[in-house]
Amino acid sequence: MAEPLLQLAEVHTHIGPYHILHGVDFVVPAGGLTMLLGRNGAGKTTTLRTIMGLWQASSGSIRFDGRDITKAATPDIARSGIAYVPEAMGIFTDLTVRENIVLAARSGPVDRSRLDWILGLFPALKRFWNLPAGNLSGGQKQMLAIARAIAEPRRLLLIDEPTKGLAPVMVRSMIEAFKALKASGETILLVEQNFYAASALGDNVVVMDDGRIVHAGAMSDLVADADLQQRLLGLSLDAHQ
Amino acid sequence: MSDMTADTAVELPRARTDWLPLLLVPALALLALPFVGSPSTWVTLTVAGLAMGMMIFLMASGLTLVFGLMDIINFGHGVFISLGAYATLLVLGPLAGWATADSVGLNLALLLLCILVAMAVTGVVGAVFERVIVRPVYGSHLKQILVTMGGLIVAEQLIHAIWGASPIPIPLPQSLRGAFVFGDIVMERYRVVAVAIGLLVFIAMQLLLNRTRLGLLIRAGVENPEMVEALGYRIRRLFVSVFVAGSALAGLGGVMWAFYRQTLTAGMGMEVMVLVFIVIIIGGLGSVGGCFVGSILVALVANYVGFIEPKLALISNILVMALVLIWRPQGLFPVARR
Amino acid sequence: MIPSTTATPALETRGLTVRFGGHVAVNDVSCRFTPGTLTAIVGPNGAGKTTYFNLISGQLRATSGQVVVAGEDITRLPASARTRRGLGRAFQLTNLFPQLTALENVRLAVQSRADAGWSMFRVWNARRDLIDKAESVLERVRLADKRHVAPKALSHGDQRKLEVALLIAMEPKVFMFDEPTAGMSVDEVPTVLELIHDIKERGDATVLLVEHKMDVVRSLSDRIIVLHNGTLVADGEPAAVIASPVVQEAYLGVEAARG
Amino acid sequence: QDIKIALIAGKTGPLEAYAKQTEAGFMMGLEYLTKGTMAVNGRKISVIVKDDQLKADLAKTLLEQAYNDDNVDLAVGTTSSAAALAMLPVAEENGKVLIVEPAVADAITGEKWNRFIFRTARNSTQDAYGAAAAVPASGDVSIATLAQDYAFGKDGVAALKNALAQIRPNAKVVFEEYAPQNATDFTASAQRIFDALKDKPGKKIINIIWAGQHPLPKIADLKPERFGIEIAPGGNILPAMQIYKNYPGMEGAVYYYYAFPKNAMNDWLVTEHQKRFNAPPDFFTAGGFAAASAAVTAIQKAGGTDPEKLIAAMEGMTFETPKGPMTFRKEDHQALQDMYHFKVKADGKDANDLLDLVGVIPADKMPIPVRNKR
Amino acid sequence: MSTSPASVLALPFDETRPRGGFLNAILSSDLPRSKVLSAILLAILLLLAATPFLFSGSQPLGTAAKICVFVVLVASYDLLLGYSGIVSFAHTMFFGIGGYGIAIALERLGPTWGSAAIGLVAALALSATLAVAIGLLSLRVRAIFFSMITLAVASAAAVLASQLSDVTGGEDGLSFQLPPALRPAFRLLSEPLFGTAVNGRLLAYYLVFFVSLAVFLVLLRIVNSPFGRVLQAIRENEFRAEALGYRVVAYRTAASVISALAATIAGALMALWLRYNGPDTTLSFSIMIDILLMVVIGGMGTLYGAVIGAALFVLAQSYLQVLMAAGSSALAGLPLLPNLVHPDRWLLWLGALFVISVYAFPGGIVGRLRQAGQ
Ligand SMILES: Nc1ncnc2c1ncn2[C@@H]1O[C@H](COP(=O)(O)OP(=O)(O)OP(=O)(O)O)[C@@H](O)[C@H]1O
Ligand SMILES: Nc1ncnc2c1ncn2[C@@H]1O[C@H](COP(=O)(O)OP(=O)(O)OP(=O)(O)O)[C@@H](O)[C@H]1O
Ligand SMILES: [Mg+2]
Ligand SMILES: [Mg+2]
Repeated sequence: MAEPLLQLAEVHTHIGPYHILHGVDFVVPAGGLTMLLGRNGAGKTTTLRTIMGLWQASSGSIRFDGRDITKAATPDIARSGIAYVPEAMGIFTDLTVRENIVLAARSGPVDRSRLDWILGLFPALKRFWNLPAGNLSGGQKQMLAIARAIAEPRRLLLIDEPTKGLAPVMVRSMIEAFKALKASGETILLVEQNFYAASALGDNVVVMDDGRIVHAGAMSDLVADADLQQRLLGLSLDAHQ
Repeated sequence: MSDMTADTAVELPRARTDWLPLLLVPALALLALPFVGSPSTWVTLTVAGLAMGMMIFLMASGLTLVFGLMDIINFGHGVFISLGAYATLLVLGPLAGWATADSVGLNLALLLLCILVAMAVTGVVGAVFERVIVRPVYGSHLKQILVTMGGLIVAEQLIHAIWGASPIPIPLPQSLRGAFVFGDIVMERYRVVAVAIGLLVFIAMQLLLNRTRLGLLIRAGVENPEMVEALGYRIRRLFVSVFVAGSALAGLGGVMWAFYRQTLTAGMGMEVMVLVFIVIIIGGLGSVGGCFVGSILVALVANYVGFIEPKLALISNILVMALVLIWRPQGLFPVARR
Repeated sequence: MIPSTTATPALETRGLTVRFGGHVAVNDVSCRFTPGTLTAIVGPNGAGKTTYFNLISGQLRATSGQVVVAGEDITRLPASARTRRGLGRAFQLTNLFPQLTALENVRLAVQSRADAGWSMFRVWNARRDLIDKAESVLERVRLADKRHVAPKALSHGDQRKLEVALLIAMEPKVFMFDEPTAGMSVDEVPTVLELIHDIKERGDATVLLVEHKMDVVRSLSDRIIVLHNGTLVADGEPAAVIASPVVQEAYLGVEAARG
Repeated sequence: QDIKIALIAGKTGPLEAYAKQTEAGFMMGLEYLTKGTMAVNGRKISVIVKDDQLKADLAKTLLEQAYNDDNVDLAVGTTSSAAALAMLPVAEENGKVLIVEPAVADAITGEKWNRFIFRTARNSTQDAYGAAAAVPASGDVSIATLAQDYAFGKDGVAALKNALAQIRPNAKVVFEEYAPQNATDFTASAQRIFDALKDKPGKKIINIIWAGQHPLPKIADLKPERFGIEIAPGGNILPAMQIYKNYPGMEGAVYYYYAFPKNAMNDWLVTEHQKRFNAPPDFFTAGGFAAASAAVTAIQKAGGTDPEKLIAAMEGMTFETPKGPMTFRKEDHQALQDMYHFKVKADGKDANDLLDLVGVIPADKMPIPVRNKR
Repeated sequence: MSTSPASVLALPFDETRPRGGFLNAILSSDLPRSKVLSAILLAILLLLAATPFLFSGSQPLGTAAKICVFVVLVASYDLLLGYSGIVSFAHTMFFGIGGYGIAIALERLGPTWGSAAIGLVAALALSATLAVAIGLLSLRVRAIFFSMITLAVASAAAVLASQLSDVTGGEDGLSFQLPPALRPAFRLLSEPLFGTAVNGRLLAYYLVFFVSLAVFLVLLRIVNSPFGRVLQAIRENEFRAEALGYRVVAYRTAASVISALAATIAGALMALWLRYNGPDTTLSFSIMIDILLMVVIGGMGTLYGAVIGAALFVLAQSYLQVLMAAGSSALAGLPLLPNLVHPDRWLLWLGALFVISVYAFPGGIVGRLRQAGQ
C-alpha cells in the first residue's frame, strides 16, 4: 500500500503544564474522507492544531506527503498543501467577505469557475460580499470559513466541526461540496459531532477519547455495527457519568 | 492583482467609496475665506497649511502603519523622527558644499541623499527596535507603551551621547531657502518641496496597500495571527517589514522636519508626537488616506485659527479632534468597520 | 395557531424591525410568548433569529417596533436593564469571561441576579450563598470538576455548557437559548435538553429556543415559529409547522428531513 | 574645614546643554579666582553638584539636603526659573545664602525674594531694557512683539513696554502677538504682524521674545523686508544663534557674547575654554563664572562663611566677572550688569563668529525698578 | 483524566472560603499568598513606619514620604488599569487637582487646617465631577480612543494650569506655608525620642503615612468586594458583563471616580509634604509614565504590586544617580564604561529599566513571587 498522505505516530502534546495528547497514532490515506470522532474534551481539536503546528508536539512524529512536518512552522505546513478550518472559524471580522476570500487564495485571484461554484454552494456569501465578516450570522460565518478553505485546491483539508450552526439544508450542500472535493482528489480530515452527517460522508473513521485513539477503521463497519457504535460513543457516555 | 471581482460570471456587489471626508478640506478652506478677509493672505495661509499638513503626514504615516494596522502603540516613533533628522548630519558633514552650492540640482540631490541615508539608518534601527524591544510585547498595549517609552528614553540618551546635548543648527540648501512671491502671496520654497514629497509618499503607500493584499494581511494578522499563518503567510516576517517601513517613514519625516526647523534637538521628534497621534486618530487608525486628510485638516485649521483668533490656536488640534470624533467616532476613514 | 391567552404575555414583540443599510434583517415581527411554554425559532442561516434575540435582549436597537416584557415597554432600555427585568440570554457564539474561572463566570451571573454588584465595602467571598449557588449550577451542567478552569482552557463543548450555566444561574423569567447544543457531543446533548425540559416543566418560565437539530425541536417545543429573510412566515404546532412547505423547502431542503 | 558649595542645575532633561555650561563656567571661575589652588582664606573649596532634572520639587528637596545633610555653606542654582522659585523659601528656612544662576524670572528678586537670595544672572527686565536700548533713540519706531502664550511671554512683553517707556519713548509697541508655547508654524502669526505693521510710519521692528526653538528663520523666510520690516531677535546660546548667520544685519541685544567684553578675566576664559572644549565660552559659561566670582569675593570679604556676615558683605558688593564688574544692588540683591547691542555679521570666519558689537549698554543706563518688599 | 487542567489546578487553598482573623479582615481576605511577598510587604511597612527613627537626614524621610504618596497614587491607578482595564492618561490630572487644591487654599487662605480642609474638599469635588464627566462622555468609545481622549484632556489640563498663572502660579508653581503644627520649628515633645526630634516635620510625615495606609486599605477592600469583581468581569468581556445585567458605563464611571478621588488625596499629600506644587510635580506626562511603570513592575491587577512597584521605583529614582556616581568613579580607569554610568546618563538606565523590568516580570514582581511560592 502506498504511503498515507498524513501519518501521526505516537504524538504527545502538552499545553503549558497540561498533558493533552497521550500518544496519538493514526493515518489518513490519500483521496478519502476520514472522520475524527470523540466526545467533548477528547482532544480532537488539539490533534488538528498539532498537525497544523499551532501547538508543538512534545514527542512523536507527524508526516505529511512523505515529509516530516512535526517541527515545521505553521505557514510552511500550510504551504505544503494543507487548509484548516478551526473550530472557532477564525474569520477576520474586520475584513469583508471578499477580503477574507482574497486572503485565502494565496496564489492570486481565485479561479472564476471555482468561485462561481463556491458562491453557488453558499449564496449568502455572494449577497454579503462587501459586508464586514463580523456582521454575518453564525451559520454564514461557518460557510465563509469553509469557503476560505476551499478557495484554492489543496492536498488536505482539516476541518473542525463544519456543520455546527448550519441549517439542515446547508448541511446538505456541505455534504455535496465534500463529495465534489473528494471526487477531485482532495483528502479531507473532518472532526464532527453530527454522527449522521459523518456517516453519510466518511470512508474511514478514527475515534478518540481522553487524548488517545480508541478505534480506527472503515466507516462502513462502524455504521453497520450498532454494538460498536454503542461501545465507542456510548462507552464514553458511561465513563463520564 | 487581488481584484477578482473584475468580470466574474456572478455579479458581485461593489464596495462604495466614501468621499465625504475628502470634501471636508475644500469646504473648510472656503468657510475660512470670509473670516480671513484678504484673499492674498488666505492663499498664503492655505498653501502654507497644505504644506505643513504634508510634513505632518510624512511624520505620521509610519505610525498609522504601525499603530493603526499592526495595533502596536509605538511611543518610540518620535525618536525615529529625531534619528532621521540627526542622520542628515552623516550626509551634511562630508557634503556641506552641496548645501551652499548655487545649483538647484546639487541642492535637491543633497536632500534626496539625506532622505535615503536617513531612511536606511532608521530602517535598520527599526529592525533592531522591533527585535529587541517590541517583539516580546505584541498584543499588550500597556507593555508596548512602557517598553517603547523605555526604548525612546534610551535612544534619546544615545543621541545625546553620540551627537551631544546642544542643539545643532543645520543649513537648508541654498535654493530651498526663502519664498516665491506673487504679489502679496508668499510661498516658501521648501514647503513646495515638502508638498511634492508628501504627495509622492502618499500615492506610493496607497498603491501598495490597496493594490496588493498587504493591508489586508496586516489587519487580519493583528486580529488573528494564528489563522493568517494557517493560511500560509509568514506573518512574523511581514510584521518586521512593516515596522521597518514605519520607522523608515518616520526617518523620512524627520529629515523633512529637520530642514524645516533647521535645528536638531534630540527631543524634536517627541515634541510632535501628540500632534501625530491626533492626526492618525482623526484619520481613523490605520487609514493612510485618513492620515493624509487628517494632517491637512489639522494644519489648515491651525493656520486659519492662528490668524483669526490666536487665543484658540492653543487648543485648535484638540478641537478638530473632538469635532471629527463627534461626527465620526471611529475617525474619518475607519479601517476596521467600513 | 396558538390561542392567545388572556393573561399578559411574558414577552411580546410588536412590529419589531431592524435595518442595516438596505438590508432588513428582522422585518415587522410581532409575536407573544406565554409563560410556561417553549417556543422554538427556526429558519435558514441568516434568517434573522440571532438578530431577533439581539433586539429583544438589547444588544441591538430596533429601527422600529417595540419589545414588551410583562406589560412594560422596554424598547429603549439598555441590555443590562432588560436583564434586570428578567430577560436572560445565552449566546450562539460562546461569549464568556475567558480568564476568570468557570466558577467565577457563574458566580458573576448569580451575583447579578442577587443585585449585589454595587456592594463595595464587603469582601466578595463573605457572600457564601452566591458561591454555593454557583457551584450547584455547575453541578447541574456537569462542569463541577472543572470549576477552577478558565474558559480559554476549556474544550469547545465545555464552553457551550458553561454558556448554558450562566443563563441558568441568572434565573430569568424569559430564557433565550441560541443553539445551545451546537458542537456538543452526542452524549452531552441530553444533559442540556434535560435542563431545558426542567425549566419548562416549572411552568413559570418562558423559553425561546433557536435550534437547527430538528429532533431536539420536535421533542421539546410547544410551538414553532419560522423566520425567513427576517419575516415571520409560520407560527404554530410543531408537527404542522414542520410539515409546512416553506419549512420543508427553505429550511430542510426539498426532501424531508431525516427520521 | 572645607568650604562646601552646592551647585544645583538641571543637568538632565531638555536643558542639559545649559546646565553643562553653568557647571563648566562655575568650575573655571573657581579655578581662575583661586589661581588654581581651589582654596579661599586657606580653606579648601569643595563643590557638590546636584541634578534637579528641571523639576521644582526635586530642586527644593535637593537644596534641603544640601543645607541639612551635606551642610553646605552656600548654594548656587538653578537652570529653571520654576525650580529656582521653589528653592527660595528653603534658603530662608535654613538661613543660608543662595546665589541664583542662571534663572531669570523677575519674581526671584521681586515678590518672592528673601534676604538670603542673591542673583548673578540677569533678570527678564534687564533683558527687556537691553532689547529696548538696541532700538534707535530717535524717530518713529513701531514695534510688534511675538511671544509665547504663557506667563513668561506675557511678562516679557510687559517688561519691554515698560523699558521702552523709560528709555525709548519714541518707540511704541503697536501689536502683541502670542503663539502657542510649542508652535512650529508661524505663517499665521507673521501674517498678522505684517498686517499690523506694514502701514506704520518710520522704523518697523518685530521683537521676538522666545524661549526654546527660535521662530526667527520662519518669519525671515516670509520676507518681512517686502514691507520694510526688520526683526530683532534676542540673545541666545551659540548653537541657537548660528541660524542668525543667514540673516546678516539684524540688530538686537545680548547678555553675553564671547568676543564682546574686553578684560583679563574674559580673555583667560575664552582662551582656556577654547583649549579645553574646543569651543568659545557661551551664555551660561559666563554666568557660572560670575556666580563663582560672587561666591569667592563674598567669602574673602566676609572672612568666612557665616551667613549673616556673607549677606552683609554681599549687599552692595562689586565683583569682577567675564562681563566686567557686576554689583549686587543693596535693595533686592540683583546683580546689575552691562548688556551688549549687537549686529549680525555679514560673513563670519567660522560657525561661532556671528556678531559685531554695536555698543555696550552700560548697567547705569538701564534703570531697573526694584520690585521686592523688604 | 489524571492530567487534565481541572485536577492539576489543585489550588494551594480555596479562595472562595472566607477565613476569620483580624489580618484577613483588614486585608479584605486578599492575603499576599506567598511567604516572600509577605515578608517584603511587611518589611516595607515597618521601614516606612520607622523611617524617621531609623535614618537621619532629610533625604530618607523625603524618599519614604514619596513612597507613601506613590503607593496610593499607583494603587488608585491600578484600580483603573489592572482591575477595570481602562487605560487613562489623565490620572495625573487628578493628582494635580489634589496638589493645587491644597496649594491654592493654603496660599490664598493662609496656613491653617481649615484652609487645608477647604482645599481638599474642593479638590475632591472637582475631581469627582471631572471623572464623572469624562466617564459618561467617553467610556463608551473604543478603549484606544478613550486613552487618546484622556491624553488630550490631560494636556489640556496642563495648558490650563499654565494659562491660569494668576491662580496656579503658572509654570513656576506655588510655594506655601503649612499650618504651624506641621512646620519644622514646631516641637511636640521638648526632648528627642530615640534620638529623633519630634517636630512638625515628623508629624507631617506621619500624617502622610497614616492617610496613605488608610486609603490603601480602603482601596484593597473595594477591589475585593463584589463591586471589584464586577470591574474585573467588565475588563474581561464588557459585552458579556452588560448582558449579565451589569451597567458597564456606570460601573466604569464609578471606578474612575473612586480612582480619581484617591489620586486627589495622593496629590494633596504630595503638596503638603513638599510645601510646593507645580505642573512638573503633579501634572507632567513623565509622572504618568512613572505610574504606568510602577504598576507594571509591581504587577497589574494586584494592589500589593502598587506597594512594591512604588517602593522600588522611587528608591531607584532617588538613588540611581548616587549609585551611578559611585559606579562611575569605581570604573574610572576603563574606556567608555565610565561614560555610560556617568550620573548624567541616569535616564539611559532608567529607560533600560523600563524595558528590562517589563521583560523580567511579565506578571509583575508580585506575579513572579506568587508563582515561585506555589
Ligand atoms: N489552551 C488550553 N489550555 C489548557 N488546556 C486546554 C487548552 N485547550 C484545550 N485544553 C484541554 O485539552 C483537552 C482537549 O481539548 P480539545 O479542545 O482538543 O477537545 P475536543 O475533542 O476538540 O472537544 P470538543 O468536542 O468539546 O471541541 C480538554 O480537556 C481541554 O480542557
Ligand atoms: N450589522 C449588520 N449589517 C448588515 N447586515 C447584518 C448585520 N448584522 C447582521 N446582518 C445580517 O442579518 C442577517 C441576520 O443574521 P442573524 O445572525 O440574525 O441570522 P440567524 O438567523 O441567527 O442565522 P444563523 O442560523 O446562521 O445563526 C444575516 O444575513 C446577516 O448577514
Ligand atoms: Mg474541539
Ligand atoms: Mg444565529
